[in-house]
Amino acid sequence: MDFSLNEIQAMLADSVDKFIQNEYDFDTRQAYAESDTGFSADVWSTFAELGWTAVPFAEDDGGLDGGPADIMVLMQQLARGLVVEPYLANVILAGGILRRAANAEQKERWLQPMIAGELHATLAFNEPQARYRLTSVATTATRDGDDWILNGCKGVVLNGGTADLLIIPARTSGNADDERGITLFGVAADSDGLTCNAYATYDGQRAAEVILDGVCVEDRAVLGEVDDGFADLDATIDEATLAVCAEAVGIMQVLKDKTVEYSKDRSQFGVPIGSFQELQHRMVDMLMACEQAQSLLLWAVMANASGSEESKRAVSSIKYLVSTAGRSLGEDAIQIHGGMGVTWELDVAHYFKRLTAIGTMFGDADWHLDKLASASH
Amino acid sequence: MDFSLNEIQAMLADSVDKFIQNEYDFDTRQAYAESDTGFSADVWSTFAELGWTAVPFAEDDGGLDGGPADIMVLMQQLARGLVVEPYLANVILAGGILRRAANAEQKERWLQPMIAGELHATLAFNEPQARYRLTSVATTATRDGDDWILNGCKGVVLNGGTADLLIIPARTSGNADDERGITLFGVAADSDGLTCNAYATYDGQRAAEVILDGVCVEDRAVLGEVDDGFADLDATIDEATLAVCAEAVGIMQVLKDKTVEYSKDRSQFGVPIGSFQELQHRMVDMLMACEQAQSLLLWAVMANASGSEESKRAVSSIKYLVSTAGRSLGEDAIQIHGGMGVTWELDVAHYFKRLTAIGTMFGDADWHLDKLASASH
Amino acid sequence: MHVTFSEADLAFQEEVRTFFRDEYPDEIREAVSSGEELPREMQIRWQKILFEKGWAGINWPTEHGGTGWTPVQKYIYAREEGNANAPVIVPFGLNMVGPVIYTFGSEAQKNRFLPDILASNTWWCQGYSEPGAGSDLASLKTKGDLVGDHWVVNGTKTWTTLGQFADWIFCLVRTTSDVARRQEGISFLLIDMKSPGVTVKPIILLDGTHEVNEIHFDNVEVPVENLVGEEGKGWTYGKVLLQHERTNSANTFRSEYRLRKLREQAATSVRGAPPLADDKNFMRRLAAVEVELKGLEYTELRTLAAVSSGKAPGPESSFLKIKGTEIQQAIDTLYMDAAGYYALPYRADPSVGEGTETLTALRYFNFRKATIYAGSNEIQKNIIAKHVLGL
Amino acid sequence: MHVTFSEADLAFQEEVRTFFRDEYPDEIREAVSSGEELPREMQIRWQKILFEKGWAGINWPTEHGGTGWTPVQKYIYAREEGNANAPVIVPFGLNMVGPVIYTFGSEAQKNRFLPDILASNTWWCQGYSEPGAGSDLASLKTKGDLVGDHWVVNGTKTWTTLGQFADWIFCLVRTTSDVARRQEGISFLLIDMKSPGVTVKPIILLDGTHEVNEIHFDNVEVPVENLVGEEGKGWTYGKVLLQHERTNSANTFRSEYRLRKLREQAATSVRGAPPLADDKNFMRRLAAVEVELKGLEYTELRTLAAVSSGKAPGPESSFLKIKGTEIQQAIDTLYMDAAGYYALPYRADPSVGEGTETLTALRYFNFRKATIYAGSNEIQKNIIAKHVLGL
Repeated sequence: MDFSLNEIQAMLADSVDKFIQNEYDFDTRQAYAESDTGFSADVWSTFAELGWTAVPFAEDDGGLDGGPADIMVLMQQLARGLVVEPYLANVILAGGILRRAANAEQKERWLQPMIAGELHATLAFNEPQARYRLTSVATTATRDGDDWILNGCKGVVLNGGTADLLIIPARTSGNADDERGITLFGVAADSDGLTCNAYATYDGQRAAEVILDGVCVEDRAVLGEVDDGFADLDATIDEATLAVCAEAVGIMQVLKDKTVEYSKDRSQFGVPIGSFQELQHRMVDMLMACEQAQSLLLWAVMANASGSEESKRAVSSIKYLVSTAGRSLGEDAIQIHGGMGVTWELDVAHYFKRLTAIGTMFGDADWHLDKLASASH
Repeated sequence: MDFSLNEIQAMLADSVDKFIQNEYDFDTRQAYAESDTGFSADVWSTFAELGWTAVPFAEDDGGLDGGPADIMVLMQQLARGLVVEPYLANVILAGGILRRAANAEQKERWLQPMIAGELHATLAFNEPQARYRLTSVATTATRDGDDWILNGCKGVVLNGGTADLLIIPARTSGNADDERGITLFGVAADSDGLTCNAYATYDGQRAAEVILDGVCVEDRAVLGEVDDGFADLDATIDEATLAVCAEAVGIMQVLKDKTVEYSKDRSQFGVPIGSFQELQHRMVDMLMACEQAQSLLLWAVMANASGSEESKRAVSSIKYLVSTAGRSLGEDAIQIHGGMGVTWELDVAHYFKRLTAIGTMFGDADWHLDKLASASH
Repeated sequence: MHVTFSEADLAFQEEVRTFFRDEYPDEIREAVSSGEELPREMQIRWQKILFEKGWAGINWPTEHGGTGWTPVQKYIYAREEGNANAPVIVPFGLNMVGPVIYTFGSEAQKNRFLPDILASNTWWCQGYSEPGAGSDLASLKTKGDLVGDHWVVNGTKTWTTLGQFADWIFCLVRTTSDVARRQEGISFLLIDMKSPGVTVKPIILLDGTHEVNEIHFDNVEVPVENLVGEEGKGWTYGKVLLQHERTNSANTFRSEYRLRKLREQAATSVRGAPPLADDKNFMRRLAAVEVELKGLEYTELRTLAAVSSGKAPGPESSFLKIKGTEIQQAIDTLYMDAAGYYALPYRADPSVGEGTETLTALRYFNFRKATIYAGSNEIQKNIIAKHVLGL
Repeated sequence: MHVTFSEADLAFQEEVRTFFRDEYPDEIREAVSSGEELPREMQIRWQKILFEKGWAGINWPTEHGGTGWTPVQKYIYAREEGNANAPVIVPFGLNMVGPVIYTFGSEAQKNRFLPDILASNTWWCQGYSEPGAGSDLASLKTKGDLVGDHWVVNGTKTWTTLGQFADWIFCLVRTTSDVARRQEGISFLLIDMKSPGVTVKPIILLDGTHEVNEIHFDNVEVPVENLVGEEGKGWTYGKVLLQHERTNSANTFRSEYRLRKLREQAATSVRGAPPLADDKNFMRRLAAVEVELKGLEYTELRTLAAVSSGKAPGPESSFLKIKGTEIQQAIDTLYMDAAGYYALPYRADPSVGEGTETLTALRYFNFRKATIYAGSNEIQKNIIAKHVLGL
């Protein structure tokens, strides 16, 4: 039994930590977030140079052969800098599909340039009517000779506005909400008939509404087997859920530490507010939430990595905890910071907003608790 | 707009209060609870003499023509003494059915002696498989010439062991869980084929499992119309729910007061524990729960009394609050009392147990929140 | 025991209801419904409509142009105002400094300031909090020195809501430092925002809005006639306001309106999704908040009945503040959760999401302030522990 | 990063599993399952089985007859013990006074007491708390005066669990009153319960059980050789125990067992009612507790991994105590709510309700103590605030 980081993980953690410390302070992050694209192209190149974009991919594909634990380490560290560069969209989401479903030619065309930082990609897993149901794919793809014609809408596509490649799940057969009948397509962002309405999200990141109006793609755009895309989509979203949970746990720890620090510095009625017992106990609750979250994250990462039958349950467990305990921890952090906590100026508010966004992503607390309630053990 | 007690209510409150103060201290209550029948026959006679058993009945039936508000006042005061005499079983439950459904002959036979304190009655509204579904009536009544034959089980019948008369809802037509097809029967406790397994409940009260094995009753045992008993049953249970909620609110206030008092007297680390901020805030929460409960109780009582369309929603609202906020208030009262709180010796534990029992009675928090969730407003 | 109104009150209710139906301009109604902050000119236009109607000074006595309403009338009015989702009145003039001036001010001050306040000709803001003080209001450091016939004011006020629009500010200023209790030696000054030395610096809140400000006073000269009441007694006058601020923060009818709308929304399909009403979990959470709100409504009614029958209001205001803000935040959370992914877009193109979906998270973030301002909820609990429970 | 065990550990796990399968007597197994308190003789019989197997002194070093197990082995053992729903070992001898004696006691004390403790020949109880002291343990008043070669002990101890069965009691007694810190001047005495002047008075708990006692000492003579370690250093020895008591109170595997059983029960029809598994609300509450428990399990594992790699355990014990007892109580509540009306009967005829239904509320009431004893959860939070957060 060993929960310590292996050598590679320790190096990874250390290099991300150094990067955040030296090159990614809060003001820099804010400047990147407010730039046109919502992130820094230079920083993204650095990520590629440092090999971070290569972590989860096979060595044959130019990757580092990393697993969920390595991604966890990386995301938990990136969280400390509230990094806005599109790691989730490119490496975890699009990368997760490409890794699983792309053939050699597609890997060369899409995966390798993505790893090199030269091509931006994302996965449009959501539709306006879907809420959190991955199977709710109303976008259609129909045969047109050797080509496919795509029609439909994709909603809140993470980093959709800057992506060169959009991976589009579309229905090629079956009924609404069937698992079977979903096919994954790699679609160039500049395809005719594709409109992308990009916007900022409240957590300082970017997303887009994507409309596909008779978009025509060749047959070689199909990733994996026709009608059989759901399994890869589902596995990728599980990984992405773990990745944002790792980020959330990192944020929870930062918020807890900053709140404790603030409560020691800040005086009211002539004493530090950290001396008030009611606040002390609340900060103890914050600490305990961090410990529970860290524990469940480790469980979920190990279960997912080993492909254990517990994996789905573990993923829903950590997501449920992050969505509930994370929310109340975030709210307490703001409350204890008082007036300062609700200002744009202080980083605390931005950690809180990102944590809130993660709470919703890939299913909120209710969604995952429902899964756990009906799971058999 | 007026929330004050009218003259009769004020007199009622005052007379119950005096009775509890003078004749019903905690040790006396414990002695009654531990006696063979679980209550004092003398005290019950006093209740009848003082007219308390007559409150909700029509003047023509020998009653005082009181309404839900009068019952509320009475129950909230009785709560302070944790009174074990079977007011709920006789006056509210059996009385609720008799008042609504009994004909003149039945009133003379059953209701008037009950009001006089000479006959004990109860309503066997529950069955082992029912959980909280009033419609779950599996006990059957079938015609046998002019008579009816009853077969089935009734579970946790309040004060069933000392009742002379059991009011038995039985299925005369329809399927399990249908509202239609339930008929109410007045059955003498000493009927052939009726077995009553009586026991104490954890809150110092009594109940019984009742088995009906071919119990034969005459047609004049039918209360109201055949197949049509559900409406009276349902209305009676709503009133009973309000009555126990009033009792619960009374208990919550007692627990809050006793806890605040204890926290001032009890010292640890050289200071009263009431000086610890974390406990102070918890006691403020207890106070606020009491205020919210009192408010909802008033709403529910007025809505029920006026037969407003809000009535069902109001009853479920106060019951939900009593079951949730009451539970956490009770748990906090015990926790703040520390070791003393978990002893039999201290009255606090017994208030807590009664409050817990009420939490379950006539539907727990989940049950009532479900009703509220699907209610249209 | 009843909650029915008298005939006269019912007639009044009808009048108020008709007013909101007929005289609440559609343009303003829509702007309020959009969920965005109401533009200043619409805010003033609405307040002037109320002034024309004679309903600007809700709490004011008739001699100063107030309504002279009974507590029950005020209650009825507030309920109809909430039901109509009418704009929230900017409170600093009409509800805060106005009452202080007509209660403690000189005749000259009354004549000079009250008419413009009532007619919403002047926009007022509040100078209470200071950087670093937070809920510990009495620790204030802004100083006023008497030099000739002026108070020379130096210091900084913060969290000044809508101060960027203000013509005047009322301030608590320390005018005597050698005092036994920190609450003494504080005076209540009225300061023209155009005075030389006043600077307004925006504070941006976490949702990106400019709503509050820091106000700096650098040797600002305030004529002695702008001192309200006695020198050094400002704390007493100021406390009256705070009490009011807290009661007001219960916002029961606003919350009721929002819950009702949410139930309506849940019953319909948004963006082609199945109605949220099919989601039992969500509806249970909604119902639980409805229960709390109904309790609060009746707690307010009980307070009202007590006040109507002549009892003085006590620390109930702390209770109402705590519960009211907790419920507000619970509703904000429900709206945000109902929007799901569509809470994420930040001030996006209105075609994204439906209705106010993309504003739900911003409101959730913005209203974290509700449990912090006007004396944090922790402070309110301290007050109840001390003054009600005697701890 | 992995949670797999070594080959040797897996073999050990198999051995333990086999032992519980084959050597845990059915009679005791059924008695434990009944939910009633285990009779004293069964308790002793079971502890003697463990002794015969060489597994009585889990934490003891081999030189005193202990297992000498590694932290991982202890973990594996505890898990199998929980899975088997084996009796909870009465901790006062084996887990509490035993370790104090072999760590701080004299050779004579070791020879005299340890073998009987290990073999469960003597039943021990604990004399720490005093009436009026509660969580403020250091305020203890029981006094020992040295008269010749005896300590003469006077005072009262309370909350003494199962003291009615005990042969011996270990006590914290104030032997010097003139001290700088209240924690000084306290000694650790071993007292024969048969000594003249010892009286045991039952305390009945709210569920009606006799589980704890008040022990009075009226000029009880305790031979000086029954003082453990140095006079006045008892607090230090006692603290070691408390730390242990808290870690132990996490009860992770017991909770896991109970949750698993509850899920099984929910899947079946009880009393002809539809299975609770159809009740989504109940299952959601159950699932939420499962999440918390899984988190606690991994927190324990992380602590274990740290200890195994040589790090000293810190205030984690407070964390485990808080979470562990909260989860225990949450499970108690679920069982009670699952039983519905059938939680109401008090020690009724076993034909009433099904299985342990009529005991669920009694357990819920009884285990309110879990967040109070062994240093209330509030005290544990104070400890974490001070020692972990540095507040």
